[in-house]
Amino acid sequence: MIASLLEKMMIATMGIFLLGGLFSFLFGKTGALSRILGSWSVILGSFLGLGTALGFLISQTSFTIQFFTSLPFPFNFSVDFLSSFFLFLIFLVSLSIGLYSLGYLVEYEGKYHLGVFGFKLNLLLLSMVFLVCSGDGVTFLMAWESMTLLSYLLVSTETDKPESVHAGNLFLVISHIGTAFIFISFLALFSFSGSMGFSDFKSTFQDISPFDRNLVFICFLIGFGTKAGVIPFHIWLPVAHPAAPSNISSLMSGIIIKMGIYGFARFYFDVLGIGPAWWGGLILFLASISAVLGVMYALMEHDLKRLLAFHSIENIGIILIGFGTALIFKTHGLTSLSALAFLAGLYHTLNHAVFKGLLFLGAGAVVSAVHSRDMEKMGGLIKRMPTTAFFFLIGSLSISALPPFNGFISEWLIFQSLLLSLNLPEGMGRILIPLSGAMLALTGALAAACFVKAFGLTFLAMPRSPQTQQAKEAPISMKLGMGILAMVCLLFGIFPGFVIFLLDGVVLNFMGVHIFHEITSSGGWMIVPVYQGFSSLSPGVLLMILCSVLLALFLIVLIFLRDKKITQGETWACGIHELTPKMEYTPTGFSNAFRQIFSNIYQPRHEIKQKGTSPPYVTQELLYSGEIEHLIEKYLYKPLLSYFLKIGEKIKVIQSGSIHAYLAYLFLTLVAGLIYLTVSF
Amino acid sequence: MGIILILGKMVIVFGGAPLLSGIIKKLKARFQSRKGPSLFQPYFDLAKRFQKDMVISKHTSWIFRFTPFIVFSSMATASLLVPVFSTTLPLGFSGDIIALVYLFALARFFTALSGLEAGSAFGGMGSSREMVISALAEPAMMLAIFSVALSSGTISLGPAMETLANMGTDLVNPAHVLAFGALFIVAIAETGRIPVDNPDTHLELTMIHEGMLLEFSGRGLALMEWAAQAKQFLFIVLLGNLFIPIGLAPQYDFSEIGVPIVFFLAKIFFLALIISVVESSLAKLRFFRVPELLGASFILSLLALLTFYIVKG
Amino acid sequence: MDISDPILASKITNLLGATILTTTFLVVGYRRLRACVGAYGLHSFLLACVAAEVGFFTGFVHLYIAALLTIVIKVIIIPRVLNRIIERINVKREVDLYVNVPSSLLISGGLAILAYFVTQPIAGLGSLITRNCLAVSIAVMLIGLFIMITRVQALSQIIGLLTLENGLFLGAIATTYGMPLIVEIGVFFDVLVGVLILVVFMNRINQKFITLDTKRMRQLRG
Amino acid sequence: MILTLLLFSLFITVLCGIFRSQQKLEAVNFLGAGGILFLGLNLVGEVYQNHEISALKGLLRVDALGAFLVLVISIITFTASIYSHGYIRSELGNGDLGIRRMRRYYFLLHTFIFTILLVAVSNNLGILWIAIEATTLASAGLVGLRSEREPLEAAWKYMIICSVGIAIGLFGTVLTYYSSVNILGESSDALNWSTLASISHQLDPKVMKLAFLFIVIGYGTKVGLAPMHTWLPDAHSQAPSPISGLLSGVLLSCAMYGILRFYIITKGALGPAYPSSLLLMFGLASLIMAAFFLIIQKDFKRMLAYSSVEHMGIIAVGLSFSVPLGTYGAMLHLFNNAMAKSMMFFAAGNIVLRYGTKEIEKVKGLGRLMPVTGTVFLLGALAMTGSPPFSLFISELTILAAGFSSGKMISSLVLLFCVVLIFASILYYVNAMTFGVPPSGIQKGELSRWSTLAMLMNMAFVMILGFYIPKPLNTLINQVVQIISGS
Repeated sequence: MIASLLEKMMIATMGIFLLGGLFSFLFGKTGALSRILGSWSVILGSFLGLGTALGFLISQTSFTIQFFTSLPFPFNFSVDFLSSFFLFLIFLVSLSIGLYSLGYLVEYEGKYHLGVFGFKLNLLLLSMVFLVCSGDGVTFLMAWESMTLLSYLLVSTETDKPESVHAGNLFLVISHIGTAFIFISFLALFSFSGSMGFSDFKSTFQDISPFDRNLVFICFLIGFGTKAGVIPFHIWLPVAHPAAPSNISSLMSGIIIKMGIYGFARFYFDVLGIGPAWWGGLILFLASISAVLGVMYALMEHDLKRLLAFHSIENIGIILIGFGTALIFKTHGLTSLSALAFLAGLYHTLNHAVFKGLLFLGAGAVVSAVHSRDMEKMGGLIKRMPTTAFFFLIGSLSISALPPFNGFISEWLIFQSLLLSLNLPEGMGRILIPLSGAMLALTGALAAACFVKAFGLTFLAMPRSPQTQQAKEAPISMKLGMGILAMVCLLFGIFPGFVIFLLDGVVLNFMGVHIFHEITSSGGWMIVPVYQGFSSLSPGVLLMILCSVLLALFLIVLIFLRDKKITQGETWACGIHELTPKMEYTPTGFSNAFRQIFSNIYQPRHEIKQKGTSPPYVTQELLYSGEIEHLIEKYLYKPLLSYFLKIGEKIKVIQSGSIHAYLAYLFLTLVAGLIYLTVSF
Repeated sequence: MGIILILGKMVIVFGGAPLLSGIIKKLKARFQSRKGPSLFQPYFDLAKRFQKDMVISKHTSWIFRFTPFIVFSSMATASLLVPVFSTTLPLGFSGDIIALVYLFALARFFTALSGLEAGSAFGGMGSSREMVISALAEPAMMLAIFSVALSSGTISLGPAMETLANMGTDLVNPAHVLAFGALFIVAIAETGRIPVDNPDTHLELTMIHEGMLLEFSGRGLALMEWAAQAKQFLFIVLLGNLFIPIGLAPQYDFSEIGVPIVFFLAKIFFLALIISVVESSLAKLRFFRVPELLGASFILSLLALLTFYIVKG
Repeated sequence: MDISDPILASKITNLLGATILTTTFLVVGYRRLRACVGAYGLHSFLLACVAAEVGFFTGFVHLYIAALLTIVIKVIIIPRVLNRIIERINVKREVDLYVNVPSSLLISGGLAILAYFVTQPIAGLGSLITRNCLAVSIAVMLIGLFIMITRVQALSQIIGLLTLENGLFLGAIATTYGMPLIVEIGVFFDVLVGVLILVVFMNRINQKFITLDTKRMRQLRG
Repeated sequence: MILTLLLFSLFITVLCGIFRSQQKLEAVNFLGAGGILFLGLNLVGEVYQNHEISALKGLLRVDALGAFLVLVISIITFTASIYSHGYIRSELGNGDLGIRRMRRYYFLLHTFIFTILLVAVSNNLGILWIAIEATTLASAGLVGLRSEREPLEAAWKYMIICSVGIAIGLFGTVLTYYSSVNILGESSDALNWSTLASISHQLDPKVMKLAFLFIVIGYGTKVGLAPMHTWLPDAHSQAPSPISGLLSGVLLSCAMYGILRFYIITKGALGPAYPSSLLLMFGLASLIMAAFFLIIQKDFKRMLAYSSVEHMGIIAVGLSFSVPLGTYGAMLHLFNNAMAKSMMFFAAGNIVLRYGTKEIEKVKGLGRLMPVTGTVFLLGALAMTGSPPFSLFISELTILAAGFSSGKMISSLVLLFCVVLIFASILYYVNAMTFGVPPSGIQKGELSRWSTLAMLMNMAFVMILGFYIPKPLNTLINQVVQIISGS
């Protein structure tokens, strides 16, 4: 009964996306109509879908349909717990993105074809629904690649900007290479199971030879890692995410890279069964690297959106730290610990979707107000766009994992699962896990630093450029979009029980552990990771204390210190009368200390140009310009590319245009064949 | 009952914190063969600042006004997670050492933001460097926590200290000592003391914590400083009770509260002594040398971890 | 003597085959285009002889027809056409070959040997009076192709192609006393049309490139 | 039925030869397109019901395989003729093409179509050869239609190399005949494919080995298998775009069909091992060759041509796996490639006429200038490089699945590697062409509704077959697979 209802709702949701896309395509080329149609279909679809996903998760139902059976491989559409959870994630973010787009896309009217934009946006969501609900390899690949193509088209929306065109291309190519690896895994699995269905993969996987298993594992790692932006497969991410329109950036960083995580969750925890310990170890290693390097590069950025993009890499790293630990525990048979780590990873996935979505929306609002992504030009925006600033602050607090927001809970959980590695019987894990714990700690602190920078230098103090002076607050719909996510950030931070409850089913049917009962007590108000008395957390209580102290302080101030007056004054600037923006600390300045300390990672280069009349020591103007080196690109990708190009150049001589040469090839082939035959006879 | 305990705890922490810094000042003065200010000077300062009006930079926003409160209250919250006399905490369940670390981080975050608020270079540099140091301290601290977790089997502070206390002489093992060293360095860095930062300086170009507080005045400044002292107090207590976990009362029992208090004061004094010795015998490090110090602490905690496994086999 | 004696027949065939091979070497050897065309004419004529001879001994009528067609098309029409071209264009002889004549001859010899070895295992099949010609035909084909590679003049490339086709035709006779008639006719038709089209192209090339030197045609690369 | 089709096509050709005026020729062109489509589909339907039909005492015969080819031919010729209408008109419009050339164009076009049809329906391998040679002759005229240097050069190379190749192919045919004559004796049907297939197991293996070598090299030249592919990029890039479409879409398929026929016989004579390995070698060679030449392409029509080389390679590899799944994939791929490739060439034709260049650098902002063509070109490129959700993905998937499950891991991986490399390079260029700011002074808008229509018709196939293969087509392909895998 309920199941069939949910099924109908599901189909209705997809119908809305499809129709909404078509309508926005058909009605109105560039005008407001298509903008409204496109956005509203996203809103409605997401709203309905959100309900559906919640329904699935709470009623713990699932279903499967087959269609297009005339193809060599029939399509399977099946919704299980993991699918429902990711549907929940997708729709939660897309809902607010829809609201946001309503106002955001106004500036695109007339410039770009909004009808097509809406079409692509809706279809993108549809493809993601198909992706998380696909029950076999072919459907998966279809949805996967459609998603890639559509997001590629969306990234290069601003076709007149070379940057976004290049970004789109890079994104497409790298993702496709990633897809090829997933493809290999599927084919390898297919060659044993004789079918593309995931369930058949699962049932036959244990009989596969270790070599092929490892092949499958590695290929999945590369494939999904590319989509998720795991270092060293990440290079497209910091290029593509900033180049896209901000609502799309938010979509990509919030949702699309999570599809890689979905792949990991689906295959490493369900299909591939239990693997050797080094699987988890490898993932843990890459994850730690991604986390640290991601945030380090983020710290060096003063392009607001690129900064956020690098943070996506970092957070993917954090998520995968959880997953890697889970795999290690799984190998050693510590099921409930593994479940804990897995849960932590998924929790962080959800959180990252929410706050990164929020942050990108905020950044979008700022960028479209300031008409620049360069933080050097910003500052003082908190006075001009207070609401945006407030929401961005909440986002920053969440991503820096500060209580009482959601990021804190998931990172806390991940720390718990790392610390509980003391239960590991033996093996590398016992050293590797603490080390990645240290990495994670470093990451957390750097993230905080980075968001002090991001928020402080964007919103506080004085504006550093005239166009920032004229910045206007975002329209209501955009505020609403951000507001929802900000709210969610807080809620997921205070009521972890709810999220854990949602995830209960997922963990249950992958690991057979009732995680909700395992790690929560007093009705979800308190988290007690697996072992009683190891540690416990009750964010609600913490918040209560915090708030009551705050309240007390306010009361004290109101009652006893009412008479003390507060006067506004000029900032003390070593005696200079008026403080000018030139004297402010800049993003570059803020990150300088880090650049110095980690110089062997950044390999910073800078030059200082002196514009002065003769004699040279009379200086009118100093120009500072610096850049850092991205190691992976420098040492991995550039050489590879040039290598292939070289081969291409070399091979050109074959097609030299001389007919004699061509005939000679023919002749030689023939002669060679004849000789071969005479020998073989 | 619970409420009283909670309030009592806060009173102890925030009441004791200025005294502690007073003690350290006094000891330092003695080492420098000065008479030095009275032990209670910090209280007078606080009182004076609460009396004064506030002057706030016109570039600041609500965050600047809000910061002292959030910093103070996060310290207050943190104080409830740290056992002082007794290993049973009324609200101990609500968080563990990780939560503690992140409450400090919350305070730091806002402090750094308010450092940037006024737009002066001092504040900017202060917050930048504060974040750097915390970032470098964090990994060492985490590994130290790991080794604590390993030796005690838990990371909620109450139980941890209890188990450690019950270990008796087993506690005297290399892992424990190394971890102590590591965490001590971290504490110095976190509380902004020499050789990392100089708490008694103003308007020195290299100041870090003071740099961020530069624009505060009146009650704002008072709250910030008070919170800073509380943080220092908490760290000292943490060190004392984790690594010298003797004389901690298993649960609150006012009849025999005496012993714990005595032990407690002894520990505090001892650590204060160490700090003042360090402060008066070392010069402040160049900022870009600080990483080496914290690196050393990281290595110490890593060794602690390894030795633990080696000893445990 | 008994004219239907297979031994005699195969002797004659072999003799003719040998001559054909030698004529092919003539084509390789000559540098003067006219001479090449002449050699080709002779080549085709001998081919016709083989066809007729085999037809005579086996009594397959369609071989006579084939022989007739060969005479008409390959001995009369095509050489005429080619010669007219040679008169039109200013080039009279192959100036620079990719491989000089002596070594070409040697290589051609090598090809002939290869052909012989290739056909050894299969020539045993059946007891046709012409079976040894199979080797000859393959040799001629390879040599024809070789000519096309070494010669730079468009015209001599056509000659090479035609030689190759002769080898093919010889092969058809050698193995199976010729293809079914309709196929034969079709093939002849194709060859004729093909040559005509090539000639047309040659004229246009001569207009556009002011030469028939195929080394010059190298715009299209990569 | 067969004869009707052939005679109709011949009749159209004759009409094209007779008529002089543009209107009449265009009318005839449409008539021919429609008629061939109609009759072709009828023929396919008939074969679909009663598995094979033959005419002229078995000289002509159409079984599922032939019908499949006829299907491809009639669809592509239809769209190509429609496209030609728009294309030729606009060429006449901007004076690139005189009225005389237009006459020659239509005449040769329909001759070409006739010869292609002949290939598909001929049962006698000799006739098959003649037909294929005839296609060369007809299409060479079309390639060299514009008498400038490049087209002439291309046509010359095309003529010479393909004639040589075909001649070698004929020798293969002769040898086949030889081996069959030894069993059947001198009889006209000793060269009929149906007879040969039925007695294939008795044929002398050695002769067949030699024969198949000659066939693969000979017809392979026409298919464009490396290293005999050298003529292909020249011819396909220099021909008028509708013709390029036909060449890439249909002609290559026809040549491949020729190989297939012999492949079946050879497999019967000496098992799959030897012919498969030959096909595999040449297939992989083509793939690799195409992959590396695509990296450094500067001319987008050549790019498409090389992509054809690639796809023929894929088909060959698919066949070489010699398992039903692989064969199915290969056949499906043949169909899809025909659709996608002709579509791409049509789009390319529009671009050439609008921008007046074949150079990739000079084309920018296609999506803005010609929205439909731009979209088609981009999506087509994606489809052509085998990315979901387009039809070629399904066929490549099938082929690869066959490869993996038949244990040909390495060659499958090589195939996949090449495909990905090709995707990267092609999309790099196509992306640059589609987006960006268009060069100034080029008028906006599509070329003509005819050319757009033609592209969209192919697009429909490419799109739909990615999700859904109609039951009849599916069964037809399965019949083909049965014929090829000889069960």
